[in-house]
Amino acid sequence: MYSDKLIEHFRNPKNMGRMENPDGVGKAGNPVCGDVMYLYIKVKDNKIDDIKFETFGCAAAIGTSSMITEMARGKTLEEAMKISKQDVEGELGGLPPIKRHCSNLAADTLRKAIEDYLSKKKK
Amino acid sequence: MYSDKLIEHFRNPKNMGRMENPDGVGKAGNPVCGDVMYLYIKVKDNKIDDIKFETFGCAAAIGTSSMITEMARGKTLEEAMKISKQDVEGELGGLPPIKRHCSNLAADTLRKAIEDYLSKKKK
Amino acid sequence: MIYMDHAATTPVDERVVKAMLPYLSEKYGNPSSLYGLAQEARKAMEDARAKIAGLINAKPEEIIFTSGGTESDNLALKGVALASKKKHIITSSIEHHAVLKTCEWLEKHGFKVTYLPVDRYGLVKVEDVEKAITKDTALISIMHANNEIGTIEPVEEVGKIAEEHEIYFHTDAVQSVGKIPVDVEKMNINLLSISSHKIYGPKGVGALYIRRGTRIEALQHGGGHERKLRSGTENVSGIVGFGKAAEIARQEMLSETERLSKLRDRLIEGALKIENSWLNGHPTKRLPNNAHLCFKFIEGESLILELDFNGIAAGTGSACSSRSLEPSHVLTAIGLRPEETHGSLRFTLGRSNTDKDVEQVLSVLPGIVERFRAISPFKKDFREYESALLKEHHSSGVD
Amino acid sequence: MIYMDHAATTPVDERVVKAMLPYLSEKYGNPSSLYGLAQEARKAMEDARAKIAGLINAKPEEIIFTSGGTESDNLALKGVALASKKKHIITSSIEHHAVLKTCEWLEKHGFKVTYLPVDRYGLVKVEDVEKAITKDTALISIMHANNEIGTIEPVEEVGKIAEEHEIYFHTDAVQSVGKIPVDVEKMNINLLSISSHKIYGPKGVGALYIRRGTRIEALQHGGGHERKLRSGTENVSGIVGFGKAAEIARQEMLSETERLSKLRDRLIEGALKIENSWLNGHPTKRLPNNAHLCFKFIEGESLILELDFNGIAAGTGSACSSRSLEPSHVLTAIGLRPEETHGSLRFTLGRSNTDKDVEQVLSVLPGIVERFRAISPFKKDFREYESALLKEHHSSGVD
Ligand SMILES: Cc1ncc(COP(=O)(O)O)c(C=O)c1O
Ligand SMILES: Cc1ncc(COP(=O)(O)O)c(C=O)c1O
Repeated sequence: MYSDKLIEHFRNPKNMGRMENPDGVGKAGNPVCGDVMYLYIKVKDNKIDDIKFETFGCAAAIGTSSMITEMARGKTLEEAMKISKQDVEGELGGLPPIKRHCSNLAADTLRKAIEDYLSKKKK
Repeated sequence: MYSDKLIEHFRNPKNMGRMENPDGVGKAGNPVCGDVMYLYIKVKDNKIDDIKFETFGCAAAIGTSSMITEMARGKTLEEAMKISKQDVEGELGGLPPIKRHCSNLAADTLRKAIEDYLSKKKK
Repeated sequence: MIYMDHAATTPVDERVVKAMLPYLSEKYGNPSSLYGLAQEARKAMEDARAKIAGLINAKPEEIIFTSGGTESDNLALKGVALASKKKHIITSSIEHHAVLKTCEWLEKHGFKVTYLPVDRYGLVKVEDVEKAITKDTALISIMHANNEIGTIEPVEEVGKIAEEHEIYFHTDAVQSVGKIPVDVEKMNINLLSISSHKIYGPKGVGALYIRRGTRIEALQHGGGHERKLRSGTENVSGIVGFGKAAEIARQEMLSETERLSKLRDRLIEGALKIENSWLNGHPTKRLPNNAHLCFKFIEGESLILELDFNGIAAGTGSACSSRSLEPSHVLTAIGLRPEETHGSLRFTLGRSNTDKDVEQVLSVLPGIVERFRAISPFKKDFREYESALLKEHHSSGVD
Repeated sequence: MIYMDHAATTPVDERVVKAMLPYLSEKYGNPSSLYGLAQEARKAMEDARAKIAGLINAKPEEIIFTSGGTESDNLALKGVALASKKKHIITSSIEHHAVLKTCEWLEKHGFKVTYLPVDRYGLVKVEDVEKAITKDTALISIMHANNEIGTIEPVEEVGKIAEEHEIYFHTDAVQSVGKIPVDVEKMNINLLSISSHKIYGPKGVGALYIRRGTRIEALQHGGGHERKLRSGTENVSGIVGFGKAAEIARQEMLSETERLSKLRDRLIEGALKIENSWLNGHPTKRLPNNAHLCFKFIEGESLILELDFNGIAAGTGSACSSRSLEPSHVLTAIGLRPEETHGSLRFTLGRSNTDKDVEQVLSVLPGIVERFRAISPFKKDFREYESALLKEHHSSGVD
């Protein structure tokens, strides 16, 4: 059902847990639907310097959360904003059709975290 | 499906074949339906002295034909007239529901043969 | 025992049983569950699907598993009919009861059905199909090969016509798949029924090929299995066996077809030496394993039983005959008189049959026929038979 | 591996496989054929029918073989509905999808369906059934035991009411047969669904008990098998296995029920030591093998997968969950909030499970729950969880 890579991220998630004083927070999903993802980022020199996640959800949700933290870390904000659902899926080696929304969730949450950072910076 | 007794009569039918100059002939069934039975009798002292059959039909039709010739032989005409569908079935140890009409056919043909004899005698 | 009733059912191939066994013991997961054991079952099922697809040149996702040929036929006809706004169906008068009784049900539920006649060989005329088409035609269903007389219908031509008129075309290929080439692309087929137990797989499994995009409704509702088209926990071991059977059929079909055709021809030739006998079905457009014979003046069931006592298993035509006394609708449709339909005997050859088997059948058959003719009131004299019939029809003594 | 998902499916009992094997090899006849080989298959099938009848106190001729529990439910509901002039059906909101989706189909075809609510334990109220009855009620269908939460419904009382009002009563006993006593006479049942693969028999076989005299129409048309109620070549090996499974279930049920109840109670007791967890279903009116638990703040599928990596197979509730993301209709019906329904875990015990298995589950479960709670944004603080939910509901950032 799931790719080995996803299972690896599910069983040994990277960058898991809450972050103290993040520069930006993104949140997507809805517990009613069974998936909620939080991403916390720290930004330095316009790059994602640190990133952590908290996720309520299935193996695909947890695995993609972990995955996207690895993909985003060290990228410039512009590069990170461009990480798409397809990129996440590609990196994972595919997702079952019924779970494709998880890759969307991950890309979305990341975008929201960056936007949160940017809007906070403006103020 | 069939009782051992029926199979025995089917495989080794008694009193099979045409009779020369019978005293009475009975016929029932219809080739369209897949069953035709002829019974030929010779009568002596109001008793069935000899009896033969010819049957076009399934194993049940052939078996019951043979069976009824054995049941009728030596009986008085009155006794033979009373041989019923149930008697034939009972003697055979039952018939599959879909084949019950065969016992009816046999009893019927016998009755017709006797009636044929009686009506010829009257003339 | 000599088994010559492969159209009724086939023995399960040993290789098939072997493939099934793990799914009857340690690999027992429910394919819908999430853990590894279950996913293993799912994978096996998907492998089987690919093998079945391969046998008929379909895509795996176009194969829906069912409980057998009967369910496949029901799903094809009712599923398409109920999903359509059109209310007319064209079929033939020699379809299997799984199609015909389904059509009768549809007639009770507001559909009109045209039952096309066949010629004396059992062939549907392609022009008849075209003529029967109306603006309201939802589906054409013509079987690929007939289960009684073995005639192979011109499905490719019918498929072309169906396509030209943009009408769905279903074919019941239960008897042809694995025996002669079946190619859903080449034949322009939208829906095709298969049954596992006719191709050396287990009983109680079948498949319906449904061309991608075909509008069809589910008949069996529940957990949404088989892409919502057929709910119910899947018969995993059966499906795996079916898949293996399809794989073997694909590998062995060509050589087996050649071998069986020769045996069949010898059987037919030998049997026709018996007086007052003839072959039903088409002389060349017939299944490689089918010899359907008629013997005048005697009745088929008694032949079958006596053959059984001689160690030979054969059929009368449709396996349902033990539940019905009606003359075969197929033999009636090819123009046999009712009394003639009762004297038929169907030999259908298969993998286990050899030259020797054919010899053996030919060595006992004439004696058995003779024996029953001796018991029959009609004997060999056809005129006597005829006049007896006439008397029957006009006499009041008929039961 | 520790298998604790017996409600999804059961391993086939070795004795069952052994009983089946001859019908997958030398005894391959089609039960509809006439010769000895075929009659042997027929006899085996009839023996199986008698065994299944024996398990539920029915007569053999009241048992119709199907392809599984889903088909049995479909046949019961549609078969009775289509044969009736009445247009109303009463069922519960926690039925299996095989009943619910069938009811939805019937609604599309002119029937009215009342879906009775259940209490927090999943119990249907008998008064509700009686109140729902109208002059137009054709059928009441209330399951015997629920497949997710294991609650046993008051079917005997419902049966009494149905009888008083002369309305047919169907019960889906797929989860109860073989686990708790089922007696169609005592329970006033007209129709009852069973599935082989839930009682250590093979997948793809089931049965519908139909009380003599019940007006019902066939759904699958063809050769007229199963007394015209279910056409299609019979899955002989499957049926034989099903029969054997029924025989074993009858012999071993009492002792097994006692044994499993104890294991279940220990499992529940141990699992509930985990904080923020609770048991779903009725504390005593529940299947002897069912422990259905909820763990707050985490999601069930991830639990199942992680348990799988720890060598434990468990379920979330319905085996169909891998095809659906919707919250369980059963958990919703007993009043759980949607977000709570996602944290459920169903252990269903069976013949292979031992004390040790329960120990093992209890030794790994707390750690796994804790691990996922550490990943979860909601943690153990329920108030934080609540406020997060509130924010979710009011924020525009919800997807
Ligand atoms: C042509 C044809 N269609 C359909 C069927 C029904 O298939 P099954 O026996 O799998 O129900 C059969 C076999 O009986 C058949 O020969
Ligand atoms: C209560 C209930 N009814 C019906 C079914 C369907 O039975 P089957 O899996 O044999 O189709 C199941 C099992 O999935 C069930 O648990």
